[in-house]
Amino acid sequence: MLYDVLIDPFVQMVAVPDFFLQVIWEGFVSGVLYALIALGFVLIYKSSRIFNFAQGIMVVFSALTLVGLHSMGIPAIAAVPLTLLVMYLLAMSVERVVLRPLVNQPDIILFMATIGITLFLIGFGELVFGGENKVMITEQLGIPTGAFELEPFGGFVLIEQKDVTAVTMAILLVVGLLLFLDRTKMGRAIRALGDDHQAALSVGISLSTIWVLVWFIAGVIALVTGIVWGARAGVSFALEVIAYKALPVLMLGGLESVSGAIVGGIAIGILEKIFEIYWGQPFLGGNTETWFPFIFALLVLLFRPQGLFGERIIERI
Amino acid sequence: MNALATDMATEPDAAAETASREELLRVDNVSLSFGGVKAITDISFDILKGEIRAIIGPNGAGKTSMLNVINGFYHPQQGTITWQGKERRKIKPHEAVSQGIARTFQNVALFKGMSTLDNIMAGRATAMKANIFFQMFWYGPAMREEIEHRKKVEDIIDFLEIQAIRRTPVGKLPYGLQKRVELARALAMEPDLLLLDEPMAGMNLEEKEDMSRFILDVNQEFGTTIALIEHDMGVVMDLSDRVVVLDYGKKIADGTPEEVQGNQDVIDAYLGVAH
Amino acid sequence: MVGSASASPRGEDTFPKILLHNAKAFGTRTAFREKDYGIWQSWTWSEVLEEIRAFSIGLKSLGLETGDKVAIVGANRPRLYWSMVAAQAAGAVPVPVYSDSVAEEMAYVLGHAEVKFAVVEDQEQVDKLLSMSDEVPSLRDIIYDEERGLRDYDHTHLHAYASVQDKGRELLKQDSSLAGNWEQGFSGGKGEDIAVMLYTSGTTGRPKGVMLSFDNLVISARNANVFDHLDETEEVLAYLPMAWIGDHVFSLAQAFTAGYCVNCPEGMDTIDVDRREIAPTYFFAPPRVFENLLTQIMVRMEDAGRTKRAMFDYFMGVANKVGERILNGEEVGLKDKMLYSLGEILVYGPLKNRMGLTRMKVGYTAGEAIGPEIFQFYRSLGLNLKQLYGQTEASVYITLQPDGEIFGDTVGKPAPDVELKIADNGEVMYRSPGVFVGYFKNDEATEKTKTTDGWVHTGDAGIIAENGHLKIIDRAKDVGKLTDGALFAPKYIENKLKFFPNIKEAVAFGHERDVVAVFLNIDLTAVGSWAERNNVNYASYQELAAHPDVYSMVESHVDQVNKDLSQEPMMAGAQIKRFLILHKELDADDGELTRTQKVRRTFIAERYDPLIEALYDGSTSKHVRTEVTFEDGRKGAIEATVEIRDMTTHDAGKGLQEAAE
Amino acid sequence: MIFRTAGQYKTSYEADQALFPVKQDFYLVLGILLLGYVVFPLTASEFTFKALLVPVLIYALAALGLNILTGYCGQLSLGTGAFMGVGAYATYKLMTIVPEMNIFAAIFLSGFFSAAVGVAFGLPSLRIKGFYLAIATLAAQFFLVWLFEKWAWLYNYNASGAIEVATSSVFGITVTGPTALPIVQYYCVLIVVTLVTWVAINLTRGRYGRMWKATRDMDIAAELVGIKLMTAKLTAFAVSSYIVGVAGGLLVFFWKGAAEPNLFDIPLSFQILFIAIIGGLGSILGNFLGAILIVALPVILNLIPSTLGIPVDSATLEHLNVMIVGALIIAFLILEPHGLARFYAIIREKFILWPFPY
Repeated sequence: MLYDVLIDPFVQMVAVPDFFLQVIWEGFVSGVLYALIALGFVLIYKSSRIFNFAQGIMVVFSALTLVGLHSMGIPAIAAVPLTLLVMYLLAMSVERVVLRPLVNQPDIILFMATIGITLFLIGFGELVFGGENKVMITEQLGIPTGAFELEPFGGFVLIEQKDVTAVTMAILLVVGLLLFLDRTKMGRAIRALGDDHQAALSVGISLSTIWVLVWFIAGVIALVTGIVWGARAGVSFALEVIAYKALPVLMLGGLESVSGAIVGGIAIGILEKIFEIYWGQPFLGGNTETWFPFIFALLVLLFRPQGLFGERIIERI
Repeated sequence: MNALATDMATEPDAAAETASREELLRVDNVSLSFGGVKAITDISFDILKGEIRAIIGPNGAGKTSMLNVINGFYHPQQGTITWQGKERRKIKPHEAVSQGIARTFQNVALFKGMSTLDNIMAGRATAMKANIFFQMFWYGPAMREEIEHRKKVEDIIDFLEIQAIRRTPVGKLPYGLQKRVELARALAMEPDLLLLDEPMAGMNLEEKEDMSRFILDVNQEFGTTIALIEHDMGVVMDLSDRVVVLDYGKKIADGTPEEVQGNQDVIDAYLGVAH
Repeated sequence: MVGSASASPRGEDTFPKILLHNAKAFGTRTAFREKDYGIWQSWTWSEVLEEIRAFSIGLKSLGLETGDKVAIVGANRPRLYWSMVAAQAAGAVPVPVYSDSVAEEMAYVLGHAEVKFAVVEDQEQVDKLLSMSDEVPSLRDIIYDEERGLRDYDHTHLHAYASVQDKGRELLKQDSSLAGNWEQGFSGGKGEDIAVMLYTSGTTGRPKGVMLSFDNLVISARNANVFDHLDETEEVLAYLPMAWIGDHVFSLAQAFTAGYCVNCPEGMDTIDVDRREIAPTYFFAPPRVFENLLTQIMVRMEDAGRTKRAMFDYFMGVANKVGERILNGEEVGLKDKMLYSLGEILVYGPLKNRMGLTRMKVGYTAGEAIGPEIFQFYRSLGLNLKQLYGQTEASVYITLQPDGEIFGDTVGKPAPDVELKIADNGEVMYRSPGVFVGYFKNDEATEKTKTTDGWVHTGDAGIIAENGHLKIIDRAKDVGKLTDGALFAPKYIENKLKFFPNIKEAVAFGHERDVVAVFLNIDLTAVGSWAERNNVNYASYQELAAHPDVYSMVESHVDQVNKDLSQEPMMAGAQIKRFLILHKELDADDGELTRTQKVRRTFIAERYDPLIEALYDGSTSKHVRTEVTFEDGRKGAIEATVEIRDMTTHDAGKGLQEAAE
Repeated sequence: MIFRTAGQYKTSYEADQALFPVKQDFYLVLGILLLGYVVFPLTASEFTFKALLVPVLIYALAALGLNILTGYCGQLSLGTGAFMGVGAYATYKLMTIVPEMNIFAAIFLSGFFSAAVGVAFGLPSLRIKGFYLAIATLAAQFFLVWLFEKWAWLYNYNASGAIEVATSSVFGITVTGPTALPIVQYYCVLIVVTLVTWVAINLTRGRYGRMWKATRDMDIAAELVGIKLMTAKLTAFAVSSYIVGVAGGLLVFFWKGAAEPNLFDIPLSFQILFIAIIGGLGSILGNFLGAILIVALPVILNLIPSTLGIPVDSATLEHLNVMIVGALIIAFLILEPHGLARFYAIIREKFILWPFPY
């Protein structure tokens, strides 16, 4: 028994390396998406101290909007910018209706407000586009759907082209985002905001502009995530669940660390997949991805309370 | 009547009395650093039973860190602390409280959502033992305990003359009163050693006078030993029996207020800060 | 309510004896409460007996003997009240002293009274007393209640209250007959024995020690209890100085004779809360307390929302119209009655609740004149607030307003057993069981105040109105006569003028002159805001005071006063004939007012002599130059031409003839 | 105005620290109890019991449990639903193993199971704080629900994977199962809720309450006045989870009658959190006010179109409901971030100070 649990899975990993590679690749793809969502969280948290629970629903909402617009007869080429516009309007209204009146309230209140946004978006999305499952307009967007077949170690690994697209898009997005944060005045202001509100204000950009922008960026990230995840799993409110996966990523990587989100996301993606395949399914009846990342992050945090990337906190009084 | 008139409040001979006093706490060669930054370097001094001991020094001299070491909030990398004659192992702050060390804070650290009464009652936490099951039904020992401790707390309220704000949420109190409530909470722990971190910071003259009187009263009525950090030199000179002076984490002088006042290093340290 | 059949049998004539009676009759009723340590610590009558007995025996063991004087110094506390009775039980005489009086005055009082013991509140008082050991050579032992800060003092002649009591208890335990002996000790006490010595603060000269006998206090207290139907169910709040006769009678004499409960507040800064918690049924306060309460109400209502304020104003209007009549038991219309009941729910009830007067059965105010609006405000809320006129020398009660006979300008009818008369010079005189025994060690003053047949000079001038009510008009020595013989009471006229908000100060002249003339000061705030509303521009007080519109306004006020005066038989002859508005405000810096803002009549008369002359020589204006001191201490002078106006007097009312007789 | 406190003085600490030191509060509570125990049972319809009264009570109880942890001790938890599940499954198993057991005993016992699980998942709170802890509680949420699904023993290997409540009776009265009368179930729930609420009030106003609140307001200072943070936090987790577990047991046994694992999933956790926050963190009363609002709102929203005669299909209505609830939550947070309880407290204060504004 002990052998089955502690040794055998590793033996299998080595014995069937192509399958192991396949597992890692699939984990990596989900990990990239987790990282993307976590990035959305981090940006918003950094700039406004809001733990944005609505990030997950924004993924669903953006995908739903895109598909919905297309189903109304708008060509994909036009639907994407239109969806972006919707996300911008959303960012603006969130800033105006929710953030501004609630500024300086305790964290938990803002957190609750984002849950309120979540509910509102669920209701609104379903009302406008209907509650049934939809198919992502993968082809119309020009995303290739074939698969590459690799044969390493004399085995067989299947890599779907839309996954490659997903990873590519994610990487482009992240690189673009990093450049934006690093090179533009606005981006620097956002980063400064995390440390000190005054400093950011001294750059000469109003807080509300920053908030709108950050929420819009979160919206863009959501749309990208929505497209690629939707391409894999269809568009429904079940997608919201993947947003929860970003949470353990945040625990691991820290609420304010961009690199933490990326590394943490990929790590969690791969580890949960490995655990599911080699331990979850054989011993625990499967479907362990729902909780494994949380337990894993929890264990890590117990030994490193500051997370993987946080600095040691000196408590002062 | 003349019999009565002979100076009833005899001023004890301060010097003679300190000499005969027992040592309550001794700090030996303590050093503390945070990630390479030295906060305290090789400091030794003692606190005698029943005295008022001032710790002074310019900003950043390591005074608050010293108090934090004494009450177990920071753990020094080097050095030993001897408490009531026994060398002390590494302890947690709440253990320091049960050993008889209480303190107040430079920036008022009250429980903002609670009333004055509840804040002081919270100071009795270590002394309260009633079982949770009695608590649940507000019955028997739990109720008796609650009343017994309420009486003690009311004594303190009476002592510090804060009856009028008993039910006020502390967040609504003016700063001077918050400081007093904090002192009350510390007294509720019935400490042997009371650490006061700038008890008069930000107070006006009248509040300072009140606070000085309370500190002296605490010292005399309860015999509580007091170690205090204070910037107001007048207050320090008036209140304290002995003064230890820190600068850049090092001890530069130690003695009676008069001795310290005349010490060249001390004068330099303060002048050095001035510009 | 429990009846009061057993409350005041005439049998017990001293407080120690009454205490024994109460401990039997009301054993388990609460006698004293003190808000201390957050709750109302309570003592029943039998517990009070035990406390007093132990302390009294403890005092005796310290050497307290019959006839010794015991000073009582401190704020209202049960233990200090008990000390008085404990001293009485030991045959000694308590001397309560104003605890906040300056050391010099206190030293004089204690020295004059030859106190041997002192029971004090805390360290502060101990220190004060120790510092006067030279002036008070008789003082031997000090007993303190609050032990804080006194630990290191030499305790050969200093004792904690508790330790004295413990000693008493110890002795009681050792000797079972001691309790009996103790009771035996005061059973022979008589009503005419001196119960207490109270020093009157005395505006002039040294304080005088008023000796009051048990009869004085006990009989007066019983009479007052009967008069206002007070019994053992009453609650009073003891918060006024213990050395003041009023507190002594309300919180001790009446409490003992009626058996009601005395509540001591936690401190002066919690008094409002404490009053609300206890909600006294019998309440006394000097006018300033009622004034302050009213001001607080008004200030807070200013900050209330618009609708709430409108509601408040409306219902106060209703109360103003019918409240007093309802209180006096008069008939009012059904609509008003219903509106008033609604107001009771919405406004009056809550107001009384906030002030802690919800349960008040009877309230008194005295000491000085209370503004008629203020007085009426409380009465219109349904509070049975009344005025009384009293003195230390009378054991408080001289006149009282009986229920339902309330007139704002009178202080009521003679209290039970009190005889009243007006002397030729207008001075009020009385004779009653409460009349004091004499001033301690001051026979001369006693003879001056008290006639051989027991009449006492009050020093106040007054008149007895046709309904039998006494009206106080002035200090007797200030009352003068016009050349035609009419009574001239300057303060009375001045007060009438000052009740107008626009008039800040008034100085009336007329003694030994043919007519009455006055100087006026306008109230810069009140008139200033009037000016603002009416677009009257002004740069200074002087300018505003000289404004014709202001003159006309003030003239109408003066006319109103004249009308009022004409209605009063004895006053009709002293109507204001001429007035002027002074070109500067009377100021303490210039010596025109005392530091307590009282007018210095003679000084003003000298300083403004030219103006007085002008008032009486018929001229219509006068140019004057006056030296002033500015706020920064510089001196300067202001010049002005002051207008003088003539007034027409009103025909005297029907009572003129009687008054002239 | 109504609250006239004059003449209410306390001569002992017992009276001063009584449950309702102000008489009017006592009368008010008495009135509410009268309403709950007498008036409602006499007047309410079956629908009212099932759709309003019982849910309000159960949700309020769960929110009360959460409030002890989040509102009083300051530890944010997102796993309430799962802890309710623990209570429900524990009750179910107890009733399976000992069928003759009194259902109340089973529910109160099963609270200990959820308390134990709560403490286990509360252990991280000693090292991690704030949102990190909130995410950690999600670990419990997801893990436990997964467990409810996968561990067949828990649901007695039913083919459906759901637990179904058997009929049981107390003193000969059927209290659970399909044949139990709604009014009986209502009384059962009401009695449990009254009892637990009373206990919760006692705990929060005493030593533990102060420890929790001190930890919430300033944990460092709490530690420095001698409060053991471990004790404070873990007792809060234990008491909170106990109450939440009891609420879970009530939920299944006296209301739903059957439950699938996904009943205890994250939406339930959030619903309870809404109630606690809209009701007011750090308040007992707030849980009831919040529950009334959250339960009644959809019912009322459902009634509006039909009373107005506008034809709306049920799916649209459902979606509208969700949307409006979301918007209302935001609106409430903006209007009164401290919840309905604060709102009540302000009104009460106004009545005490009436006619003064302060």
